[in-house]
Amino acid sequence: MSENTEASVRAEVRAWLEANWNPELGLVEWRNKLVDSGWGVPHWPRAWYGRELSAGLIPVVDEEFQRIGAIGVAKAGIRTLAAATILAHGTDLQKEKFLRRSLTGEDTWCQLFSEPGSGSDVAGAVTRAELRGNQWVVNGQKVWTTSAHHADWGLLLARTDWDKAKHKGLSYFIIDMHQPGVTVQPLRQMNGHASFNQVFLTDALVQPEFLVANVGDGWAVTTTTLMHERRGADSLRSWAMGSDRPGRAYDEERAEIATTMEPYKWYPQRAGRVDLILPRARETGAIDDPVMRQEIAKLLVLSKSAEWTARRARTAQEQGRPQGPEGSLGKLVSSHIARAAARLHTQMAGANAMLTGEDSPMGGVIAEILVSVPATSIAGGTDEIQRNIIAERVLKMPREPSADTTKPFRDVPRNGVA
Amino acid sequence: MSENTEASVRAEVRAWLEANWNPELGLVEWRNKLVDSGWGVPHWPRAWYGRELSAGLIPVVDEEFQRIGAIGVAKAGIRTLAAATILAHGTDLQKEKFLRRSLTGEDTWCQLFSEPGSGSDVAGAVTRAELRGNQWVVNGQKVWTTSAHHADWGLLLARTDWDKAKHKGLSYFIIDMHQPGVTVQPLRQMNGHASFNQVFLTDALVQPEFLVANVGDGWAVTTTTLMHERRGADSLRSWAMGSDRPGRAYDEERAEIATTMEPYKWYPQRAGRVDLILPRARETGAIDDPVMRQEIAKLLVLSKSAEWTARRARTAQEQGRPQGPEGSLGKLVSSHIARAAARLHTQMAGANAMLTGEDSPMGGVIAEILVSVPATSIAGGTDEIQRNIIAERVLKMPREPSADTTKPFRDVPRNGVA
Amino acid sequence: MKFSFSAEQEEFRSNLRRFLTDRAPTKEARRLMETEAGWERDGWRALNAELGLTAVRIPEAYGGHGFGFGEHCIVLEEMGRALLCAPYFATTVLAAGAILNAGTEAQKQALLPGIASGDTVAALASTEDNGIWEGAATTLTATPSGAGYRLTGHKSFVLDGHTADLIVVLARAPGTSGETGLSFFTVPGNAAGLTRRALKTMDPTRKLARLEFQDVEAALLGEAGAAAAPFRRTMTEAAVCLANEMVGGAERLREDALAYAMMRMQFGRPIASFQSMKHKQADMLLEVELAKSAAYYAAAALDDGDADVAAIASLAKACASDTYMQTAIHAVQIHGGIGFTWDNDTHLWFKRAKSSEVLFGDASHHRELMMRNWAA
Amino acid sequence: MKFSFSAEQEEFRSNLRRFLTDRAPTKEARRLMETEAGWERDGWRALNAELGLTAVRIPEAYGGHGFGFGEHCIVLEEMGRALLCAPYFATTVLAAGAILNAGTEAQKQALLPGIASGDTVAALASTEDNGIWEGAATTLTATPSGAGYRLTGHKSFVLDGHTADLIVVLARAPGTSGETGLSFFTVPGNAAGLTRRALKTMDPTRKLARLEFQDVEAALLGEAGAAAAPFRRTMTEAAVCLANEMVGGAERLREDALAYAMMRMQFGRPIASFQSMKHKQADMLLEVELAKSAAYYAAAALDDGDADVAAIASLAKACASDTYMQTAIHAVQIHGGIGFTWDNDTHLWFKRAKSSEVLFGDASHHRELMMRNWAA
Repeated sequence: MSENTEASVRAEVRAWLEANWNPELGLVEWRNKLVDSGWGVPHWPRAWYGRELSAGLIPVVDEEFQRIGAIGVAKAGIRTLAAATILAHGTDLQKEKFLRRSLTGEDTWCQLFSEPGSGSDVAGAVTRAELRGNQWVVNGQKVWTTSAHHADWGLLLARTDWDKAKHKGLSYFIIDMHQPGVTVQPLRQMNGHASFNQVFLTDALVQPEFLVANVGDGWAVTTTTLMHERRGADSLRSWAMGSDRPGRAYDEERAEIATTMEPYKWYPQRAGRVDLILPRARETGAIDDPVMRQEIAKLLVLSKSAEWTARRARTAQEQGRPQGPEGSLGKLVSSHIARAAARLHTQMAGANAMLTGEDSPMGGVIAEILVSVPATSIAGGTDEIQRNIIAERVLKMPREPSADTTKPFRDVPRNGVA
Repeated sequence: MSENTEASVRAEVRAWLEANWNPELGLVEWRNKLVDSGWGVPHWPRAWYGRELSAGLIPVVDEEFQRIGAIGVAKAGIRTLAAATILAHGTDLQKEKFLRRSLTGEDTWCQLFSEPGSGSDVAGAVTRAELRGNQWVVNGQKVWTTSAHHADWGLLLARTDWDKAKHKGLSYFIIDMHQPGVTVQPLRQMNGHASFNQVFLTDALVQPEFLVANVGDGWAVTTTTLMHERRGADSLRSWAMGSDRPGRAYDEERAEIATTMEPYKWYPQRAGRVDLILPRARETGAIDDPVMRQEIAKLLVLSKSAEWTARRARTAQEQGRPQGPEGSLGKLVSSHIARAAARLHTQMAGANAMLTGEDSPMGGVIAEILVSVPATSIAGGTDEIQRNIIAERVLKMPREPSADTTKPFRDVPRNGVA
Repeated sequence: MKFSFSAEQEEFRSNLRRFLTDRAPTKEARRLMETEAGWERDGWRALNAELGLTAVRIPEAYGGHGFGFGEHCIVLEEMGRALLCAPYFATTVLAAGAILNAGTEAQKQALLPGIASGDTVAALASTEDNGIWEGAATTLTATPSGAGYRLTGHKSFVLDGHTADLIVVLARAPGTSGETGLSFFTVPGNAAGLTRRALKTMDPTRKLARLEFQDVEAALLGEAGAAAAPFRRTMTEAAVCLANEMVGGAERLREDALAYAMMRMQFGRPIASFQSMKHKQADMLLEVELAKSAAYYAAAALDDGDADVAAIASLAKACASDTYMQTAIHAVQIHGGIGFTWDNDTHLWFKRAKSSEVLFGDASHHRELMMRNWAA
Repeated sequence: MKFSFSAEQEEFRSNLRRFLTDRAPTKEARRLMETEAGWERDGWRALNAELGLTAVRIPEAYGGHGFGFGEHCIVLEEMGRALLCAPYFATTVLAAGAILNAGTEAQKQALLPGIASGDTVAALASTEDNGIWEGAATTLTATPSGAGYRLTGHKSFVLDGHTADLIVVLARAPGTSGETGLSFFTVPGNAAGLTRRALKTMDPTRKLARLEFQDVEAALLGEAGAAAAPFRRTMTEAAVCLANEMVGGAERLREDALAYAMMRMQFGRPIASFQSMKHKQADMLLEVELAKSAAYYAAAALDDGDADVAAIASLAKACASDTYMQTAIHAVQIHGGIGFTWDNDTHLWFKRAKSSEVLFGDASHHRELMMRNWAA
């Protein structure tokens, strides 16, 4: 509400936290209090666990939580996207059923968008949902699904009308992952990890009340989820860090984070571990090689200027000024940084770059970098897609003539049925 | 003819040359003898100054000319393309009028294809030719025309039908450059040279008998010229070298070459002068700098492997085996080489790279490299066009959906009338 | 350290941009670059009378506005963007910088107001024929004579050295070597025994001169034998300021190339609709934005007195060198044949990119400097 | 020097390719790479029984076919293309190479026929934990004892060293240093005092071992103290042969990525119809063709006894290192998410590219070697 001031909000939340925060509470018990108080998601509507606080005042609340060390609502994993999407598009019944348990962390979620045939092209989904009797019957395959193996619910994008155009024939569902029609298989990657799953849907069932928005609105709802995912990507690091303080609530939060972060344990290597470049250079003596010094410097120029570019973007946002182009570039430059770092780690390792595991530098960390970095320029939108986005959205360059958005989707050439 | 053998041809041409070659003849006088003998263009039809000799035997003839030092027919400049095009598509009248004088070098030619609005896209020409009475009246502007200022005749591509599709509405003419309707202006480049001309055509006239092939066949004829141009590009160096022997014919040939080569005098700099890299590295001490050594080595790897790739292609051709992809790559790699060389020349020159002319290294040669190299990746088909060609012709990748080849040309969005 | 531009700074920038768009179109640059001087007093006076640009970073105590490098670099970025032909960099960054870093209070009082008002055009003569940008390479000698000194030797690559009213000279005491024995001196442009020759520059918008000193009378600037540190500081400031000038030019090239691609039709479509063009433009945007961030951050680091500023300055210059040149190469390529012609403006920035690339040391040089600070 | 393949060579290549397509599909590579040995005697025997590949470059006098590097490199290129899991490189290029370059007539008579027939699998143990590929870095010592010698020390990064029947070892006389005092020795794989351990390799199709020598009895190969030159020659040959193996793999990656792009549909069109994909494929073709030319030329240079061969070999290896890795990076990228999965074959070549990049020295190392030959 507009009459809120920074001072009034700070006083109010501080008072409430001092009265209620107790690290010895169970995590769910505490979060239920938090949800009831409205301080868990203060920017949310009052009707749904919030206080309609303006964005500018949220940092104040966060500061007070940090000051006292209070744990917030569950942010780890897909549940935040689920909550945000349901809040935006869900029915009261869906909000009733899912919002609180997502905020308390009792429910875990996964995202069922990507398919083998539609990687860059999410809207090209061919997973089929048909209304039989009063139930939706779903058949198809999804991939790149993180944590599907311990998700209770899935955010499902499926095609419900093949005569409509690509983006018009999609619908969005909440699907119960604990049912016979849903089979989850780990998907092994070239670096040996299996962070993702394939999900096979065979006559899987969805209750009609779990359709989100209307039939045919699937793409609009999906973009909401994806928008929150993009925003969240940056903050991933922040919520990935649990506190090391003692207390039951902290213990339970650490466990929650451990589970959620498990698939991501190689992500630092995926990014190239720029932090290891100078230490390794000193360790290997590369630091004294003029040629290597140049290569190291090139990488530092890239990573520092990227860091400062991100900071420019943040500062602009904080000052409420329109974000310039610098905001859209982070993903693309991170690919350059990761590749350059991998090249350097290889050169510094020399013959040891042929080894892995205990036989190799840093017990396999360097080796893991070399076989993980290729994911950076693919996951979450390939470099090519990023360049298209920058060209079209930032530089306003013309889109390519579309080959698939106008005609009925059943007539669109696609994998398998080209 | 097939009964010719290497031995018989060698004997015949040698005998004829020994009987007729005389360096004290006038160049034109000698070339007229040559044309009459059929040894000037032995692969041409007997009806037109040739001997219908098979391609495999041409090298034998060339060897004999070199052995005795005899001068061949005029090859310098556009005249070779003119002759080849007229031979392929011209009427007997046109062959009669132009072939001999092109071979003797009496007529000089220029190519009027490119226009300000159609650089990469030659078939997009908008120069207009209309039949008024029994004359073609031409209006429009051409650019990148080499040696137009001393050309007698021009090979002109003009649009004669605006209701036909892009490639169907073009016609090909031979235009007299010595007429009031033709104005030639030099086109200055960023390196200060003016190797090309702009040609303004204002109610310029073409006799109906100088239409090549039929109205609407312009594109087919143009591709013939361009094909010979591509082939000729490699041999440019060979005919650019005159002999240093004494004799009137040699003197006149040297003069002819000097005139024709004048616009090309900066071309060695355009290519980056890789030959100067090691000498300059020694001169500047860069040779002892490990960082520069790496950069120099990278360039040498590139230029050597490019040289060997070209040699692979030639060897394959000589052995009459189908040329592999290696044949189409020379132009593209030459851009990489030129850019890398320019970068190195800059680094080696240090502060001196800011200077030009007498004040700068090698009396301006290095400076000229730096401001000439950008032409390499543009002239004769940009790098982008080369990549399209390699992808579509060599790798057989699908063309992009065309935006301009099907509809009437007058409806095609184009510069000025977008 | 937080860095971004305040509303006031943004307004200053847009006023400046409007002014330069009116007063310094490339038509004007093309006219001035053909002159040996490369600039004209009248235009220079207008520049300072109306916007007081020469005064920006000079403290109020010496007749300036007392702004920081943040504002000074905005001016330089906009000048690099407009390709302004004026002795601004030589006067306000190099000469004024040396005076501020080395001069005594009295000398600042004496010399800076003239610069602030725009009456004095000044230059810094430090580099010699060897083209080395480090003080230790100085060979020009200063011999005490009476109250003052006499300079003998030469300087080269002196930015606007042939037209400056006041020249700050880096010289060494006879018999000294390395960074010891270095001192700054001031000499009037028309001093007896000083011969000035304009060098033929590849970038006609950036004039350089070679100066011959034959026993030239000179006044000591600052402390005798103590110029090494202030000179290094001045070079650090110069690297940051040049980096900002460069990103201004790079962004202009990028924007012009984009505008051209948007309107140029080939094969019945704007070439901006071809994916390879879109990706190239995206890459150009990325490179230019990174270089801008580095340049802005370095300017902020100077104002904040960041201990790391030397390394950050070299980072910014290295980044700007590679980016400006790469952007210029792309820009010519995107313009195609037109971009290689004299009448198209692209080559003006291409040549400025080339001269900026090596001025004060190229990217490899600054990467090595950076590593000396960070890898040690 | 003219170089290109004769009709016979082309036919040899296509027969070999057909054979390897049948016998060595990636399914087989995936099976063998999970084993510690990395290969199997039966498959190896078949390879040699049917095509006599181990005999290709061994002179007829020693039971071989007496072909040159031209043919040998065709075999290696095809094996690199097929990702064949076999101790072929270690046996025919390294061990046989060392024996041919250093061995006495009697030793060649004794050792080479077994290699030619495929009965003897051999390895060359030269590099040690320091990972330096130069003989001068050798620390393993050979002490005379009776008629023979005894070896003490270690070797590492030994290609197929844990499975070889015969091991050629580079060692030095006690108290010597640099390239003096180096000798080759032969040791049976099961020699007493020799401990062999398979190393965990990032590229599971290229097996390496670490060998511990505890007073191991060894026979001198060639002249005592004179191994420096033949070892250098062997490394030159190895660089050329590896470069050819690498371009085989690079071309396979390029072709597979192209085939995938042609059939993969996104946004209603094959991704091969997107211009950025077309340009990337064109660039990949260019790079691979250049690397092939360098590799082929280097093989021809070996056969021609070109005086420049060391520099040319380093050029070819440097070119292949950069190209193979770059092609592998593009290939994964083109396959998108699929390309990052274990079940897709791309990563098998990606890892081979990575191990090949540094085996015998990376691109910078070989560029420097090249310059030592050419810049001197």
